[in-house]
Amino acid sequence: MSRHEMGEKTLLIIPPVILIATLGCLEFITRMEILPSLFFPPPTVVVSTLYRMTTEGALLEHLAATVTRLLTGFVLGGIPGMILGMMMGWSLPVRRIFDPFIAALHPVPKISSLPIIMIIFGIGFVSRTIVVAVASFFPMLINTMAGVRQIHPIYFDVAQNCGASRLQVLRRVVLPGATPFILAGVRLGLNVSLSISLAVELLLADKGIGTLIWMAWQTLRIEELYATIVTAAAVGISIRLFVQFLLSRFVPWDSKTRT
Amino acid sequence: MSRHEMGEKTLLIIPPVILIATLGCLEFITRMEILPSLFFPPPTVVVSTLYRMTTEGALLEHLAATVTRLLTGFVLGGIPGMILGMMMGWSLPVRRIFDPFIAALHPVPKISSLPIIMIIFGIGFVSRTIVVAVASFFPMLINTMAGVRQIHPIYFDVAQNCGASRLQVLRRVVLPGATPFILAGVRLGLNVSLSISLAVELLLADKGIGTLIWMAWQTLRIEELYATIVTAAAVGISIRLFVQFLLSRFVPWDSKTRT
Amino acid sequence: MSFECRNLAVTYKTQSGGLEALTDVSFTVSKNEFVCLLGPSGCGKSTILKIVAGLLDPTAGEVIFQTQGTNGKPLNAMVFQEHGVFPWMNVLENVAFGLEMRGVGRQERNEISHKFIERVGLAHFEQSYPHELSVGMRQRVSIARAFVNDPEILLMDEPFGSLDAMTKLVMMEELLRIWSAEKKQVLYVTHDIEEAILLGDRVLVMTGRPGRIREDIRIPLPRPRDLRDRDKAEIIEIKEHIWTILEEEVRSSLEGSQ
Amino acid sequence: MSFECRNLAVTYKTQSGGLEALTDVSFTVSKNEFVCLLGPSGCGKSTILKIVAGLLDPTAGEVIFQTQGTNGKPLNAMVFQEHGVFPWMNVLENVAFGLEMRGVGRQERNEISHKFIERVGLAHFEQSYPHELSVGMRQRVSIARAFVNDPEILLMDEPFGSLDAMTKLVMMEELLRIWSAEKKQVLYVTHDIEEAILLGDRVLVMTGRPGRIREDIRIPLPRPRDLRDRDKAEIIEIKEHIWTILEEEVRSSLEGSQ
Amino acid sequence: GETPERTKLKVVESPYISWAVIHIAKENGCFEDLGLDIEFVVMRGTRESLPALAQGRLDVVPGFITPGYLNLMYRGADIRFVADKGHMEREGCAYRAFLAKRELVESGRLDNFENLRGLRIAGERTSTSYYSTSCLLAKGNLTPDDVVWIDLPTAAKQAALDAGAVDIVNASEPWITRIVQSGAGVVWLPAREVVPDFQHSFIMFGPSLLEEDRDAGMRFMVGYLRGVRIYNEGKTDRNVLAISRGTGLDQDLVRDACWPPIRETGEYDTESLLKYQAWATDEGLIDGVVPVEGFWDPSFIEHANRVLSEGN
Ligand SMILES: Nc1ncnc2c1ncn2[C@@H]1O[C@H](COP(=O)(O)OP(=O)(O)OP(=O)(O)O)[C@@H](O)[C@H]1O
Ligand SMILES: Nc1ncnc2c1ncn2[C@@H]1O[C@H](COP(=O)(O)OP(=O)(O)OP(=O)(O)O)[C@@H](O)[C@H]1O
Ligand SMILES: [Mg+2]
Ligand SMILES: [Mg+2]
Repeated sequence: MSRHEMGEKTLLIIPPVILIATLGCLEFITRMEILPSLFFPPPTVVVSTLYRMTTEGALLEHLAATVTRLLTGFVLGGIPGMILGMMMGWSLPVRRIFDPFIAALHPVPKISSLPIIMIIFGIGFVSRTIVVAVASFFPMLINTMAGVRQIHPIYFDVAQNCGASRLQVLRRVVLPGATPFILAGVRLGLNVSLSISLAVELLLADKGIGTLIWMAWQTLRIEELYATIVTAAAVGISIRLFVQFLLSRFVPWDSKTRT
Repeated sequence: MSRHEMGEKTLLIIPPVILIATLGCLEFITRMEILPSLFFPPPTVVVSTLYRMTTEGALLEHLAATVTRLLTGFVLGGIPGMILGMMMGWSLPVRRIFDPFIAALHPVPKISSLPIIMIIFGIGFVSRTIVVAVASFFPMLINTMAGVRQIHPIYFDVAQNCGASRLQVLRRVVLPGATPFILAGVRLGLNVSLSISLAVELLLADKGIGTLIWMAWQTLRIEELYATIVTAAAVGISIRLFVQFLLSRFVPWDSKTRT
Repeated sequence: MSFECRNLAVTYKTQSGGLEALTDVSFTVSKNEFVCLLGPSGCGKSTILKIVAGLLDPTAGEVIFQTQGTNGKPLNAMVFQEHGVFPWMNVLENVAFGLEMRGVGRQERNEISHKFIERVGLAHFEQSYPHELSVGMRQRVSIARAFVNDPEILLMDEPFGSLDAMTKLVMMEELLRIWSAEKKQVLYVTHDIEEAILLGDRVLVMTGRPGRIREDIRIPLPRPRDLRDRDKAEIIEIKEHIWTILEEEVRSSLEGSQ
Repeated sequence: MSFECRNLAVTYKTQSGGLEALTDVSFTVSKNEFVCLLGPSGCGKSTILKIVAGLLDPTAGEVIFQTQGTNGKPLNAMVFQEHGVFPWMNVLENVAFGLEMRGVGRQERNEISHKFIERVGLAHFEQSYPHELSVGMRQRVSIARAFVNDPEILLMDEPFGSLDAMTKLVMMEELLRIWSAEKKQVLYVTHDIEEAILLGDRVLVMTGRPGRIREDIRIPLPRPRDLRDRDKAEIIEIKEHIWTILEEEVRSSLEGSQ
Repeated sequence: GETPERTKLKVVESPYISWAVIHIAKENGCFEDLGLDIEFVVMRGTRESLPALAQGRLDVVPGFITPGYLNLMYRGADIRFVADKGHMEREGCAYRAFLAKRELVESGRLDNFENLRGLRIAGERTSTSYYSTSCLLAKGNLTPDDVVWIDLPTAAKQAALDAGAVDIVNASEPWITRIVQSGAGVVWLPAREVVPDFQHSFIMFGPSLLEEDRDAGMRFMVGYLRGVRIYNEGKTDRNVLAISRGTGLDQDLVRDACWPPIRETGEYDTESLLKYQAWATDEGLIDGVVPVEGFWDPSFIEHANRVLSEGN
């Protein structure tokens, strides 16, 4: 693969260079009013807005609220998703029984069902967290299931031959064997949960990045909208770094890991 | 795995049995007003509403509109996602360059950015389809990438040794080797695209399941809401059957495929 | 203890109906016996081992075990033909896996494993992951794992196939040492006729697919045997005999395929 | 044509720094030569083959090819020690893969592939997928693939290791037939000393890790050779010589590990 | 007399101009001496608040008309409108209006309602937007089928009008002021001219205040009407500030925008709602017409007005 190992350094520099070039172009285009500046503020304005929102406004507080919601939801939805996914990937009967229900529940619109959920679970924290949790449940489940199914059968044979109990197989074969896909699920799940967190905040919360997005639209301060989107993007980058860290930690055999 | 092969027949019967039992319970609970029937109509009412909406209303027409939107969006987003995912999984430089941008763009809230997209791409079909496309782009990309990375390096060596061109490696090694995860991505992508289609219709369209959901909320005819959710669930089941068909067709070596 | 295979038959499900891999396979492995299994490629040797290990249900027939108290030892341990070394565990963890499953504490299992890792010549590689090993090294990991498991029955599917002649010899000596010291039963699949004769009390020679036991040859060599001394008249005689059978079976299956 | 390895050295990156796998490996394979590579497990044989195949860049040194017009033949074809049979293709597709890559039409490549599939005894399994095959059968798929590719240089990494003695013999005869008819160069890794002597014009014996070429032994047997006639005095003599080297190298590396 | 025991109330708060009274009452402490601990629950849509109100999880929803309320009442839910929170007067500024490009208005094409045929009209898909539009079209003997109806998120209307992608937009404040100030369009027709007196906003109680603790409802209403009085002082600095805080809008924009009129007594125009219901029934949006006593409970404002007039 690494025929002519392109300078590692060069590779790391390219994305920032592209980014800066793009921003430069945008700055030019918007300053020239080629795009309407009402809806497309120059990047420098967005950056200074970001700075203002951080220092004067409570951007970081909002960010903290969103991240808390996101992580709580992800833990509450992703981990059950992973566990059920392991069972479903591992055992044909479990898969046969659960998969139709999973398939049917997956597309139930989460945000639209929120009011119904609020009747059952109240108007507070629980309902808001449930939709976020449900959102990451599915990618975790489906990826874990696919990940377990691709584990070579010989590893199950070896484990059984070594006298592993079902729990041990789960912990020492199913889980590590599916890790690369569980981690892809983590990445997808965290992002979906983030989207749903924002949507929930847009509707209901008085804190969070989603609230800021709503506010930006309502007041038509488009530069604030972009500033919040940049914040969301930063969360996205953190998610990637986190998943990458997990990969390098738990997938030692993927020599191509050091991305 | 199939130690004491549980009767295949038995397994197929279990889900419907569970479903019917659950519906029976719900019927009882709602008829007894243990749950308020105003918001939790008995399943039989939902079924008859479904029947009424199909015969009198234009449920099937709405369904067709949603499915068209969903498939168009998925094709426009999922296929590029798959192709870029194959490149990123395969080549470290490509991954290094694109991954930060993918990570940053992933969490940009799709529905909240719709007005901006409409300013750029106009208020019609294009804008509405772009958000649906973007939604399935990410799961396809991330799953394909993870899928390609788990392909054993020896297959790349064999292909290279057999004189495969880059395109041939892509078609004969990267693509089939990643298929199980691409299909998990298809399942996730179709479901996400469905959600976003519904959300777009909820906001904008005059046809589609999302419109029906909007209407049901607007008039608080909750039985219609449930009927549309059931319709969405049916789409979910179809997605699963479709992916299952693809699996049995394209992953012959997964002997555990016959789910 | 001993075990007996009775009329085993296996038909694999395939797209094109079924593939008859084994038919009417019966044999007994008595207490402390070392039995070798020889046969043309694809005749069902691995299939037999998987059935004895309880990893595959035969389509017909059964395996009967006569055990008397297991002393906490696992019933059997298998060296898989494809190694089956976990890529997510380093060499030490791979070798200690069986002990870990039996709940042996970390310190103790590392000590035991360490000893066997040394014997297979991988002491410098305890912390390495399988993708950093050569094929032969991975095979040795899987051998060490089976030895560490210390089972009553050792099932070995071409355990030394990827090792150079000398390393193979050392491993075989170790195997014989363990076997004679602890009096296990060994069912040993090999492709090397000489190896089978040198190691086994009996050699079972199989037919081509669908596999049956064609001949059950008792090896009259005394123990302990010198694994380097391959030119004894008895050995050569048996070798020739087996060779003839094999030739017949392979020729017919190769021709049948044309 | 011929090729020459000059001062190859490979150091693999590992967690704990680097692992020196090869050091200063130099040898030449001349026109039409059949060269065998022998050495202790883990000494770097597969690494050498991968370098010659152009799949791995050496840390130092280079491989120099002297070619004269390729006639559309690929430069080299490798039989991988781990087979590398694509699970998503059936046997026919796997064997025809190289031809497909070279743009040979379906009909023609199926005809050619079919011929070789028959020769390796898998005619009944053309439509089967690898997971339905035994290990030895998978190895034969990978052999057929290399033969079909019809390269100038054949690189074979223990190509017959998972085959029974008789099938192996048939395959070896086929290999010699192809080699002598088409005058390829062969670089052949094996663990079996006798096999190396019977097949090769030269046998390169390697040291333990880090691997070097310790001895380059010319085999003075005339061609064509009878692969069954293993008891000639020359053979036994060379065999003993190699055995001694191997014993030394393995002992030292096994002891070094303890 | 005696100090009433303190009661917890959950009141929905939304950052819109039509919630102005709530913002003002909150800022001015109108509820403070009433023994009420008010928790303002942020909800930005009716969808989320309605089921919760009907279940008693929320106590007070200041709302904006949708057919859903009426259907719930029709089906027997225990919710009632209890006070005015904004309606359309025949005179005054335009809180909701139809806007068009200046050229289109000046061309005279819009002078005759029949000329609306074939034009592209953008609005939100709320029934109020749709209601006023279909009443508009009815004036030219047209139906919504005779024009091109385009759903747009409010934020995209301005750009769409500017770009000429639509001809007429139906908008409310503060978007009207924004569009006019940006020059993208001008007010062509205030909605009050097609749906005069339309009672679009209200305070609504659920079972908790209608049944279980009417007294708390009475007290809440006192505070609310106090707020209305302050609101009706007009665009005073403190009102502008309160609304600006509650909505996040710039003070200038709040000052420039039209504030919907609210009756000081909280009196509700039941007549206009019956008219609306007739239309909604025709449209199939509601199951049937809810009679006045089914949707309107005047006892709270009656009590509050008594208390307030005694106080003054
Ligand atoms: N999972 C499977 N599905 C279908 N057929 C199978 C399967 N596993 C093995 N077979 C078939 O069963 C036969 C016996 O296979 P087995 O692996 O037992 O052979 P073997 O004697 O171990 O061969 P080798 O010496 O090559 O390892 C083969 O013909 C093979 O094609
Ligand atoms: N990807 C890798 N990363 C790190 N070390 C490696 C890697 N591949 C091989 N090695 C090391 O390089 C050495 C040589 O490996 P190689 O596979 O060439 O040996 P070999 O001679 O083919 O052995 P065998 O006969 O067992 O197949 C071994 O010590 C191995 O641990
Ligand atoms: Mg086998
Ligand atoms: Mg090797």
